[in-house]
Amino acid sequence: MSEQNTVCDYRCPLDFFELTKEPIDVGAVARRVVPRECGATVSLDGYAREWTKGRKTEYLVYEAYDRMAITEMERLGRDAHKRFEIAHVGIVHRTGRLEIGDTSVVISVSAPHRRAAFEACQWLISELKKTVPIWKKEVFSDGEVWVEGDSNPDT
Amino acid sequence: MSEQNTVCDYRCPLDFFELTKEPIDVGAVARRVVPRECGATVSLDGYAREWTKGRKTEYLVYEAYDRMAITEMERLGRDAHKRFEIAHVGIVHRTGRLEIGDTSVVISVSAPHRRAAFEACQWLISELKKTVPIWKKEVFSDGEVWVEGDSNPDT
Amino acid sequence: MTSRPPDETIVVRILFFGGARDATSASEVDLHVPSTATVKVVFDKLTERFPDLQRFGRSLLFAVNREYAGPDVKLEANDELAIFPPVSGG
Amino acid sequence: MTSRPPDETIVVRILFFGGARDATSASEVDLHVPSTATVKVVFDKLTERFPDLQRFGRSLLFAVNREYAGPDVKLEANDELAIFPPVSGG
Repeated sequence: MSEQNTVCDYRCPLDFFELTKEPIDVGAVARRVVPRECGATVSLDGYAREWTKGRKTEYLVYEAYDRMAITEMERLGRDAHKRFEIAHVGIVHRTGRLEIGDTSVVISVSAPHRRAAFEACQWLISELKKTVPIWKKEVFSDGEVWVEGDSNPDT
Repeated sequence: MSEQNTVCDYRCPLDFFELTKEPIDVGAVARRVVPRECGATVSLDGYAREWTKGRKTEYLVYEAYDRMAITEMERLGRDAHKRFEIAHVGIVHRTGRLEIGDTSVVISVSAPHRRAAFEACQWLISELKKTVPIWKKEVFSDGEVWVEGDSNPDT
Repeated sequence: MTSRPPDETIVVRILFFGGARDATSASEVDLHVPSTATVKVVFDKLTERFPDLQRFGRSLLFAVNREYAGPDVKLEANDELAIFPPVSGG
Repeated sequence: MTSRPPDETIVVRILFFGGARDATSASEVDLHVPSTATVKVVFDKLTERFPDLQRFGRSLLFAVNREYAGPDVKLEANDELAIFPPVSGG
């Protein structure tokens, strides 16, 4: 198998797109996308932030439109394969209550050449935040608020 | 503590720069750079490639000029803090014999805003490959070869 | 496809998420609507039933059968129409 | 700083890495050199002792006391001079 064979321009069978209510292990996600032929995996580990605009968050709740979220993540994976010379993509997003510092999302992308992995990972998190139907609620000591994205994902 | 306080323009006390002869756990490295105030960590997981220019590698050996390698990684960390709005940097490079797929290097960068983390991580791996005194030997079934970098890191 | 008289009704399932669910205190509603109804027609009808939806102005998004859809998309029987604010995952 | 006669010698420690170590079959060498010696002077002397170093042409890099150094840098007693091919970590 040549190096080129590891770059798919369609959704690879090894890709995965998941929601989970359990803690996410960033290392486990990162290693699942490693093919023997590739050279680099780039991972984004997004996690619950304690301070937002000077206000202290107690914890967060993520809610997903589960089936559509998976469908949208799969679509993003397919698009990423078309746009970038990458090998595999894995996305795992957590839902439910998250404590400060808990990982909310991991996106891992492997590629023969690291530049494509960096670009695809950055593109994927940016698109995920615009189109994947998941909502975040920040809970403060004196109230709570649904965070609203400011992008219009009309397709 | 405000969000801004997490961005250091010098080497942060939580940064780490290490060589190890043991397997590297990318997730463990990634989670070590997570401060409570930050929002994203970007990690590069580099690993031993099986195929290079159509030739099958059996295993690899990494050799480091240990003390200078640490010094250079620390310098890169300081420079990264000057160039990018990042919180923490961690670099762990493995030495000795690595089997195919084994992680050779992990670079993790946390930042309040993910763009800076992506840019710093990409810059760090690129600089590491140019200036940190570590050498890779590829061992084939019928011989071995020291890989030579093609960049001139004269400072 | 046979043409249906305009007074025929179909049932569509409405799903609310995020702030829209809080505003309606409902996550799922089955609604009888004219067989010619578009997303906009259904949404206007829902706004009458759940006036709190008005506070989202024009920011709410729609998905029909788990695909983003504009207000002019026509609904079919048993379609799943999801209504939600701009997403904020990640 | 007192000036030293040109025939005075100092000892520097030479380290070889990667392919340069294979070429010399040595990882560490202590070398007596003139107290006025530069990196280039020492390297030329080493090339006489280890002719295989010639196969690297001008590609070898130098570090004095763990910092990259050019050929004109002057060596001091007990300096550590490392000689190696372009790095290939990562």
